[in-house]
Amino acid sequence: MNAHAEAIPVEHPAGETVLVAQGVSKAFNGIYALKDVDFELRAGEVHALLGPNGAGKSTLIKILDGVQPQDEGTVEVDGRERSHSDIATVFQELSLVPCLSVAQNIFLGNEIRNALGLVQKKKMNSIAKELTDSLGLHLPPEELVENLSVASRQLVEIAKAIHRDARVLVLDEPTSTLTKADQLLLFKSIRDIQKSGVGIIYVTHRLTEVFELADRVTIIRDGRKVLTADVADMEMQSLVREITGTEPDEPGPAKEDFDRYTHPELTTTSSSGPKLQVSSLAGDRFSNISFTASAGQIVGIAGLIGTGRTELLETIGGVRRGTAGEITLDGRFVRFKHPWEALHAGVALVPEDRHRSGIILQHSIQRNLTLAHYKALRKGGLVDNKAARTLIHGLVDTLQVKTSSIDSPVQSLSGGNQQKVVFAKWMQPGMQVLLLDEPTQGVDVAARQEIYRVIHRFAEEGAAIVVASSDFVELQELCDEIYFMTSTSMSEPEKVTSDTTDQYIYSRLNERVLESHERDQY
Amino acid sequence: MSATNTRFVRPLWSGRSAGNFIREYFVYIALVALVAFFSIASPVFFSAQNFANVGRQTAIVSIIAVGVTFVIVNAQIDLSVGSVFALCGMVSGLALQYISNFWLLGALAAIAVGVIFGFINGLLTVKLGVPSFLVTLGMLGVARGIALIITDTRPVLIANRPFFSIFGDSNILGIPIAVVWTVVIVALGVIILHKSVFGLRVFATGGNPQAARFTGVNTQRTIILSFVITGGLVGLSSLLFTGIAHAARPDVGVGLELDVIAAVILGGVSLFGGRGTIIGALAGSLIIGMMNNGLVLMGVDSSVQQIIKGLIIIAAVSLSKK
Amino acid sequence: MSATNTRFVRPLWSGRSAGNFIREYFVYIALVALVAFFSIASPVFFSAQNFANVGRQTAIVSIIAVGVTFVIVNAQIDLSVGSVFALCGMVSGLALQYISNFWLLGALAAIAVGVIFGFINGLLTVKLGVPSFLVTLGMLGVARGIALIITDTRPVLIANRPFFSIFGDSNILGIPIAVVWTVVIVALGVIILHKSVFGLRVFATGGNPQAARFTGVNTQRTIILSFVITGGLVGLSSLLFTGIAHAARPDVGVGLELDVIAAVILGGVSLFGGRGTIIGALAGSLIIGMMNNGLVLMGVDSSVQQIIKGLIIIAAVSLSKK
Amino acid sequence: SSDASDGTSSASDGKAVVVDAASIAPAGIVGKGKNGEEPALVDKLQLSDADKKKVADGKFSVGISMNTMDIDWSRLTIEGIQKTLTGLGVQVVGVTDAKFKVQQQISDLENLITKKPDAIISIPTDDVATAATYKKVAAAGIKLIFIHMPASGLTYPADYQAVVAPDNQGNGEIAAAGLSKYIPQNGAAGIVDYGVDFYTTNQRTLRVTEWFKQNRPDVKVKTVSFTDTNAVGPVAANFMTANPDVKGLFVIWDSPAMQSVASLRNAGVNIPITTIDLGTEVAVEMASGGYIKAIGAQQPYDQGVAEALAAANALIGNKVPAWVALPPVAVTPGNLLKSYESIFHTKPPQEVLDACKSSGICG
Ligand SMILES: Nc1ncnc2c1ncn2[C@@H]1O[C@H](COP(=O)(O)OP(=O)(O)OP(=O)(O)O)[C@@H](O)[C@H]1O
Ligand SMILES: Nc1ncnc2c1ncn2[C@@H]1O[C@H](COP(=O)(O)OP(=O)(O)OP(=O)(O)O)[C@@H](O)[C@H]1O
Ligand SMILES: [Mg+2]
Ligand SMILES: [Mg+2]
Repeated sequence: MNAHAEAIPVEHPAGETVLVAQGVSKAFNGIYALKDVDFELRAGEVHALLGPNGAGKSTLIKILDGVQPQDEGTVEVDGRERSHSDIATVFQELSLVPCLSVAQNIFLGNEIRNALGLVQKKKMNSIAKELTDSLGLHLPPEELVENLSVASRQLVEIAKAIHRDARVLVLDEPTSTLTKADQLLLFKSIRDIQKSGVGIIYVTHRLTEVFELADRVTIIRDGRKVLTADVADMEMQSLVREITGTEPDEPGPAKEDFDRYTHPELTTTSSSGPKLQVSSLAGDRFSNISFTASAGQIVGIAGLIGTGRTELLETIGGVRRGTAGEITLDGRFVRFKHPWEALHAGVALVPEDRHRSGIILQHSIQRNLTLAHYKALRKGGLVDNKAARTLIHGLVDTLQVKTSSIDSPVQSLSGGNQQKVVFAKWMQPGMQVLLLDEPTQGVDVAARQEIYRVIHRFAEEGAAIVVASSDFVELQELCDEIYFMTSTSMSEPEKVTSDTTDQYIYSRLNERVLESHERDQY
Repeated sequence: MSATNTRFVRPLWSGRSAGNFIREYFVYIALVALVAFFSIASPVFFSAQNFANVGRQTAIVSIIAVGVTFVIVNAQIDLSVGSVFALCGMVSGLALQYISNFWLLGALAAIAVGVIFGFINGLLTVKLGVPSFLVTLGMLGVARGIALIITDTRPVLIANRPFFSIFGDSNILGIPIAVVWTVVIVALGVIILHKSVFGLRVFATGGNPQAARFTGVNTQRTIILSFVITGGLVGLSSLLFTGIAHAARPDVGVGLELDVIAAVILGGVSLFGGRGTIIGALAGSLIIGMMNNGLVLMGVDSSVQQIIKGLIIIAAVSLSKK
Repeated sequence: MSATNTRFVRPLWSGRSAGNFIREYFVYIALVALVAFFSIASPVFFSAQNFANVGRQTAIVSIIAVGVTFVIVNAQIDLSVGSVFALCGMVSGLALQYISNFWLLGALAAIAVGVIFGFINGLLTVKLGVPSFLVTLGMLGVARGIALIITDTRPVLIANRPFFSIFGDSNILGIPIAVVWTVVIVALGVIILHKSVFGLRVFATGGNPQAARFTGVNTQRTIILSFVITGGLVGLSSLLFTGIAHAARPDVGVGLELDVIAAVILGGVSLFGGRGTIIGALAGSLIIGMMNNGLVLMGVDSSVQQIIKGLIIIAAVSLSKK
Repeated sequence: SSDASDGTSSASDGKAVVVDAASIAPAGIVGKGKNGEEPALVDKLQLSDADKKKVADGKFSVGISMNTMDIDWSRLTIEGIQKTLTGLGVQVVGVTDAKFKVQQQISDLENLITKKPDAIISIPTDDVATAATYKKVAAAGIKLIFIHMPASGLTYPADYQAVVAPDNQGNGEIAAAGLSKYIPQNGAAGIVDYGVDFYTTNQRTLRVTEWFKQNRPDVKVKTVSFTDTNAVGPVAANFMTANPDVKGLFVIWDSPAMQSVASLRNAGVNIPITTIDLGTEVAVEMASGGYIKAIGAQQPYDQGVAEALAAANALIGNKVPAWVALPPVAVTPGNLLKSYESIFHTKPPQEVLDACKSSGICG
């Protein structure tokens, strides 16, 4: 509630210990997710909690918050047992109520009520508006959360936690789908809160953020604490080494199985023109968009939140209907009315919102992947179970999905591992075009490299790849060319070089937004 | 400010939220259309007396629908209302007969039985983590069995004027008392579900139980309370029945649960929880009651009535899309 | 249509998936426990003849339950099965009476009617985007009304030996033909739901329709087909009824939908879609059939039976949670 | 057997009419058996002392399959059967309740056969669709006694040994004649009928309409039917709204009649009603001078006794008449208390007595 207020008296001197967790252990089905972890948080510090996917970060956070009981160990805040109101958390798996409004979500469990127990709607709305505005989220507070994009939901979630005004603020990968612009606003809010003496735990896989924001860092790996150190004493190289547990250049495990699966069938259509061509396309939230992607090319699309990158990819992939413009695939006009038509033509979409569109949470890894890979696995109308298990074990190994079994429900996986499963669905032969919307959100550094390798491999086989990512570092690392998108225009492509840094992309986007505003005005 | 407008999204395909809004709207249109149609088709339909009939005939379903709306918005279901309805009536009648023929005792007995069964339904659902479909299906059998056994299937006669006046056949300003009760309960339902903190938590629990819990909502209490509300309203409506029948019967209310659920769903409440309105449920109940009334007034054969009612239900909801 | 996709997260730590496994397991334990109990309680229970009775008596519910499992795993529901059951029988009987008394004609007529109604249910559900609860509730009325009208509520007599042998009262190796049909349908159901690509799509559609679409599943076709399967099986089971009754009646099957849904849910199939097994549904059906049989053999009073059945349902599912 | 003009004089005001039971009761049995049998009376079933000994020595057991157990009628029938059989040393091994569902009754009968009783007494939920199963009863060598009607296609005495039934048509006649007294010349009467084809109810309605045709051709008879036995009240009330010219109702049996009373009273419509079957609720309504004016009553207890005797006879190989009919009882306020006692074989409950006392119309 105080994030936006200016003069907050400092209640707790910085440096004093607020939260202490000792000997925390937690096992799921007999397998340790956390083993004897100690953790300590000081007032006024931003404490980065890092580790590979499935290390136990989110589990630790849920235990600190109290929503999940630990098997062993203690958690204390200010020297006494922590209560629910001590800690405000933004969980990794968004936990908003879709059918409630932004304001109702922000105030859930904390409603402003009158003497009769009735909700003070107006008051709540106006406070909610102030809060979301301060985070750069310009939304009517009465908007239902189910209508929001992932990024907007993430911001609402952050607003909700900030509003709780607790002793400890925990942010579990708050920026996984935010762009640089939102990230900067978020960091500003975090620093305000920091000043008021609140201790902040911050989880991220975007390691550059650690150096921008954090004071100290704790790394856990395989459920055990590896180290706690001042960020000032660390540098990128050593951070990566501690997280992965290997030297950065060490080669990953062999990927032969998977390569053999995709390789023989990939049909490189030897067309001279671009594989995918989009001309003057318009649809929900965007218009006048043109770009091309040739076989073997990885094309990036950069944009700010709300420019319609997701809608653009969804329109190409047959999820939404376009209202104007043309799409050609290998020179032939296509207009997919359903995703299955697109897939039939070899156009696959890796969606941004994994819980809604990417996976079926309560189903096993095997069931999720078999559904996508059925073409290779069916015998008659039936599924060849043995072949399925072999294939899926291969996929899971390739992407280093951390799980005890491929029969585990996807919801028991850590967030990053869930994302790997989403990606694994489309690691299959016959793909002509891959539309990737935030393909590595929440994925750790090592696995991210593996995903990049697979993407490159698809490109080598002749597929055209389109990547929309709010992680501008990723665009630079992965893409051959970048387009800058606003909701009403697309730039000419720019070749990616070592100068195409995230800072550069961010400023180019701001320029374009200003330009288009000026155009609008005249 | 310009950014504000560009940031909304239409959900994919279904137009879910917009559609939902229109759906609620169309239930009311369907209601008005039915009134118009029957007014033309039958000369006696559009009269104060007949509307009083419709109000009386729908009171029981409407009142229970208010409670069941809470339950369904919570993503739960209650199949036991018909049986508990019978049991409430029986216990109330027996209390009046054997303990004291004071109307308030009968009223409290019925409501207490309803509340107890609601509490048991809710408690078993949340504590055993069992689907409420099965819990309440089980309680359906239990309540009916008890209702039949306590008097060995005999009805219990009630002779209590004040009781009849309060729950049965009197009028207030020309409005049947059953309609007055309906209005009071619907108004309370609207306030509690749509204006109170508890109501917000019902929606949260039905919309995303995990998020609600993470945020400190006691979802178990929310669910139990919703069943208790339903139970209490079942008790109340059993009084409206015994108030006009002047007797309690152990075999009444068979299939009542389906009428109520149909009304609630027709009113736009989602079986999957998290969305719906009390007023919609009332409209759903009125549509069904109106059909029952109007088709008889038109002299339609009872088999044909079933077909027409089926078609109207389908038409009413299908119009709601686009 | 389901709203599950708007529910981002299902409770994690309620151990839903593990619990679900144990739940399915417990249905079988409950079944075995019931057999043991009744064998002790009634001397005639544990006999080939009585098991044949139970098999015959549960055949209709079991077979329809196979279809309804598809529908419910799809996160849909079908309330029309009881009425369509009556209509299939009537049309089949009339076809035999008025067109040709050839058994296959009667069989095809029944199955065709079922398939048509299933198709309409499915089509309206997906094309109008209307909750299947209401569509099938509407069709419940429509089918019943037609069944009652075509003969002005009179039963239709059937006299066709081959028909009776194939669907009614013959035995194969001492096993009643109805049981043989049940086994065949359950086996086919298991293969289609649990081994085929179509089955995978059914689970996906019910588990998260939006994710299923993104993965290239034609969810509309999946839903329609599931209703069609159910319709066909309703037609088949109507033959099993007319095969032993030697007549078709327009008022049979009232409330059958609830029996079937209860069996399916008791068998561990989630009303919210995405999980369940055919064998579980069969076990659920057998538990209910076994209770009906065993309690009668024990000579338990019918009111008391209802209480006991209710308690057994609650006990069976509550044991499933540790 | 009834004087129409007698009832028309003061018909529009229900209270002024006093219906004498004798004037509406038919002389003897009106209907015939389902297969055209002539009625036999209960005396034909009496057992000699030697017979009784044979029965006791046989250590017989009997199963009972009912269509419903939720109404007074079934309770009384069972009571009559059970008391009589127990007195004869016959054991009742099970009473099943089909809840009006054919499928359920088929299962019930199969389950009863498993218990191998010597005889089964049963009322078919439906005379057609259960027939094949009743044949199985016969095939299992179990004696079969029907209540109300035999299942279709079964033969007497090979498949079944007796039918004990009320005179449904006679009951219908009582209800019609009683109602007629309240319908003015050229007025209209209403029938609230069960909308499903069912032998027993068909017989009643058939006779009611016939009776009006024969004896009161001036009366216009209008019909409304219901299929949901639990939602009759609104149907009756709505019917009266649409047909205000109707001056009296015949409702097919007592429970729908009481549902109609409740709804009509609530809607402020006061109209005479006649019905069939004497239950406690209709008794109180009648006793208090309410809507119910005349009832054609069965004698379920005595029927039960007769069924038990028929079974006993069949068990020891005595031939029982194909159709034993019990005469209907015309119940009006004037003979209510007496009738109640003779039908229920107990004193009328306090509610009935209280109602009589305050209204002062009971004889
Ligand atoms: N409910 C659960 N049931 C079973 N296993 C679980 C459950 N929750 C977490 N786990 C397991 O615990 C381990 C730690 O998961 P956690 O979510 O804490 O990882 P994380 O460090 O947050 O990873 P990520 O960076 O991918 O978010 C994982 O192996 C995960 O599969
Ligand atoms: N202003 C907005 N607020 C909330 N959601 C939006 C907004 N604009 C678009 N969306 C939705 O957010 C999702 C992403 O589309 P958006 O227009 O934000 O494109 P994007 O550039 O991919 O942004 P993001 O970074 O949020 O994915 C889509 O589902 C879209 O419908
Ligand atoms: Mg995590
Ligand atoms: Mg996006």
